[in-house]
Formats: sequence, structure tokens, C-alpha cells
Amino acid sequence: MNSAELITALLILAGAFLALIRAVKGPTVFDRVLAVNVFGTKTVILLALLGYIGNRSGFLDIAILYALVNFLGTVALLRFVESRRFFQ
Amino acid sequence: MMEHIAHALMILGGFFAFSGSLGILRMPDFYSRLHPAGTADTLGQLLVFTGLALKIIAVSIADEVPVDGLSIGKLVAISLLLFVTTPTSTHAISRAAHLRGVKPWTGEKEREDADE
Amino acid sequence: MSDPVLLINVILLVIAVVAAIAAMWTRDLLGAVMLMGIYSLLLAVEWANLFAMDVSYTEAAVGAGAATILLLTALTRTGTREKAGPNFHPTALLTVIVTGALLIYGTADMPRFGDPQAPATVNVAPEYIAQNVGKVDAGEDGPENDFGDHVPNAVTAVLASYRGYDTMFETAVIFTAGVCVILILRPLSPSARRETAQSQEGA
Amino acid sequence: MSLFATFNSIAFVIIMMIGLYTLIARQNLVKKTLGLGLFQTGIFLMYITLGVRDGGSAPILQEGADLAYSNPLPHVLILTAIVVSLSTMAVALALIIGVREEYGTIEADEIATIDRAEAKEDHEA
Repeated sequence: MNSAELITALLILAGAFLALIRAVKGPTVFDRVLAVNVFGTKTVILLALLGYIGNRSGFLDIAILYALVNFLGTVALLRFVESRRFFQ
Repeated sequence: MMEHIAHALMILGGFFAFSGSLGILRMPDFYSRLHPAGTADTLGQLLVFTGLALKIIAVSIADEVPVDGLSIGKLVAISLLLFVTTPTSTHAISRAAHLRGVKPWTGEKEREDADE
Repeated sequence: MSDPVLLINVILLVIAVVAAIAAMWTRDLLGAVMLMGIYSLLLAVEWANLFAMDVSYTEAAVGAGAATILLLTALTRTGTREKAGPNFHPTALLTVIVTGALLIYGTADMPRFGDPQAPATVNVAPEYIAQNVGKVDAGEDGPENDFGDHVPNAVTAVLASYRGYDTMFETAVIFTAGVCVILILRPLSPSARRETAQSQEGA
Repeated sequence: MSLFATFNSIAFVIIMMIGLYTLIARQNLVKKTLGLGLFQTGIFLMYITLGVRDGGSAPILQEGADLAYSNPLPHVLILTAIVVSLSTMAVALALIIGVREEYGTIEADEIATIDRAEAKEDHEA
């Protein structure tokens, strides 16, 4: 009865796997940052779907937390990459 | 009826999220990869969250219980948050890459990751 | 198989194992740190999928947030390239295979996923779940009702009532770690630097 | 079905062994730290799996609902363990930075070579 949600969750998991492949391959560091960011977005959607499938109440709060952590993490990563001499 | 629309929206959103990832994997260079990441993902999350909210409303109406306003409010909040942050971080990444001198792909040389 | 929790659990773990292998395989330390960030995100979803909400919160904030920042900070001062070398290490492979086989042999007796008759579920868990809250008629000051009906989260209740010292000394551990980091990374005072230079010249 | 039901107890061994392999096979100290973190998360996985229960829900009690709750005890233990693992990682990274300042490298075998050369010099002097 929750098959539509499950199909969506599986599609998003497949998308997350493709983003992971990009993070592994990524020739530049920015490809990797982009892949991590996309992965985080997928995680937020997946959490909301899982919360609905399992009828669990606290999931949407975790999803909000992830959206925030993901954005802040990306910005922090970029600050590091922009300002420090990371790669010679 | 409403439930079917919700299901269709969700699966469409999942499809968009998947195709966005496919674009990130298949696009030839870094700047073109930003495009699916910024657009397809934003649309995908919007569709999925709209579908979830509709589903919650539809189930509540079918069961004749009051609609769970808190959950719908949270869904709207997450969707708005992602709607703002995803393009912002995409922009920040492209700006950082531009500042660090990543060159766009002009079609003259081989694909960047061909030797990876 | 029909259980979505189990299905998503297996898929998440497979992706997590792939991410872990990729993170350990690459020689680019910056890439490895980002892959570990992805691995942490996956594990956080996995904890949420396995009903461990508090662990999921902590993993998101600590594993995907703080640990990544710490590693990046360290990498700015140590360099991001790992020395090239052989990926195949016979001793390590032998150790890993033997240890892994023994551990898998040891886990053969473990209860299956979600077994309601598992020892961990039947022995103390009901007591922990029953002791905290939701007892509206237990009275204001009953010993069974330490939290005044206000803590519906069993994890919080167990942390506060049974594992208070645990949490307290955890704070002590963090404090000690912070002091250690400051002591190690502190720049030497001018007199100490002179002494070090002299002892090196003398040697 | 039976593989699915016991998948977690195999997966945690695999994750732990990936970490152990990195700890032994790789010389880079930061990589060794990452391997250590991987080993720890394998153990977390084992503990959290022990707390799961069929048809269970998160151990957040809901009044009036008769639900099967997961075991909260592993969650409590792992909460502490995650924070402690962060502390140990911070100390390890600080030590690695110190090693880098002292030796100019963070590869364990190069450090051992430098140490041996110094010991030999001391012996000859």
C-alpha cells in the first residue's frame, strides 16, 4: 500500500549511488563537493520518505537538521578550498 | 483521486532526482554538471514533498481524522529551505571553481575525466 | 523482503560499503575525507532507518559535520597527497581474512534482524521502556516517575537515570582531548625554542 | 530471505575489516585515522542492529499507543561512543600535525627510516 513511496525511495537511492560514483571519479575537488552536496539533498528527501513509510514522527525534524548541516557543510568546505593552499 | 495524484507527483519527483544524478554522472565537464544538480534536484524535491503533503491530507480525509498540520508545516519548511539552499550552494561551488581557475569545457579537448 | 525497513537497510549498507572501500582506496586524502562524509550521511540515514533517532542526530552533527571539519583542518597542515605504493599487502590481507572469517563464524549464532525473542529485546529493554514516562497515574513523586511525565524519549530517560556517570565522564574525556590538542599544537615559547635549538646543536 | 535477515551481522564485519586492512596496509597516518573511524562505525552498526525489533518504532513513547519499541540501551551506549570517537580522532590528528612539523612527513615507513638513521648517528657519535 506504500508502494509509491517505496518506488520513489528506491529511485532516490539509485540517484544517490550515481552521485557517489561521481564523488569517487570526480577529477577536480569541486566535482566532489558538488557530489557531496547532491548526496545531502537526496538524503533529506529519503529521510522524509522513510519517515512516511514507517509512520515515524521524528523524521521530519532530522530532515530539517540535515538540510541545514548539508548547506553549512558545503559552505564550510568551500571556504577551506578557496582560502587554504590545499592542492599545489 | 487525490492519493493517485500524490503518488504520481512522488514518482515523478523521484524520477527527476534520479535523472539529476544521472546528469551529474554523465555530463562532460564540471560546469555542465552544475546544471542538473541545481535544477533537477530542486524540482525533484519540490515534487516529492508536495506529493507527501497531498498524501497526508488524502489519508486524513479518507480516515476522517483531522489533518496533521504540524507534519505538513515541516514538509513545507524543508521544501522551502532546500529551495533556497540548493541553488545557493550550487552557485557557491561554481564561484569557488571559477576563482580557482577551473576552465569550462569548450568541446575542443577530450572529456575531462576520460583518463580518470 | 516485503519489509521496507529491511530492504532499504540492505541497499543502504551496500552503498555504504562501496563508499567505505572507495574512501580507503583513493590516494587523494581530500577525496577520501569527502567520501567519508558521504559514508557518514549514509550511516545517519541507516541509523534513522533502524529507529535510532538520537544516534542519527549525533551522527549528522558529529560524523558528517564536526569530523569532516577536523579532518580538513588537519589536512591543510599535513598535505593532501598520500604516497604512491602497492595497494596489495599480503600480511594485511591474510590478517583481515582470518579475523573476518572468525568474526563471521562468531556471528552465526546471533539472532536474526529484528527478532522479537532476541536476548537484547526480552531481558532489560522492557524495563527500560517501562520505567520512564507516560505514567500519568504514577503520582507526582513516585520513584518510578523520576521525570514527571515529561520525557517521552526513552533514550533520554536511560541516559539520565542509569548512565549519568557515563555522560559526566564523557564530558571529562572531551575536556581532556581538548587540553591535549591545545598542548600538542601550542607554539613553543621563545625560551623553550632556544633550548630545543641548543640541544639539537649540541647533539 | 535468511541472507537478508542476517545481512547486518556480515556487513558490520566487512566494514570493520575494510578499516583494519587500511590500518595495516597503508602508511599514511591520516589514512590510518580514517581506517580507525571506519572500524568504530562497524561496531556501532552491530550495536544498533541488536536493538531493532520487528514492527518496532523509535523509542519515543507515545501516549495511548500500544507499540513495540526498539531497545533504547544500544542507542545510549553508541551516543557516548560517537562523541568519544570524535575526541580520540581530534587528539590523533593533533599528534599527526605535530609529527609532520617534527619529521616533515606523515608516512609511517619514512618516519621509521628517519628514526633508524638518527639512532645510527647517535650510536656512531
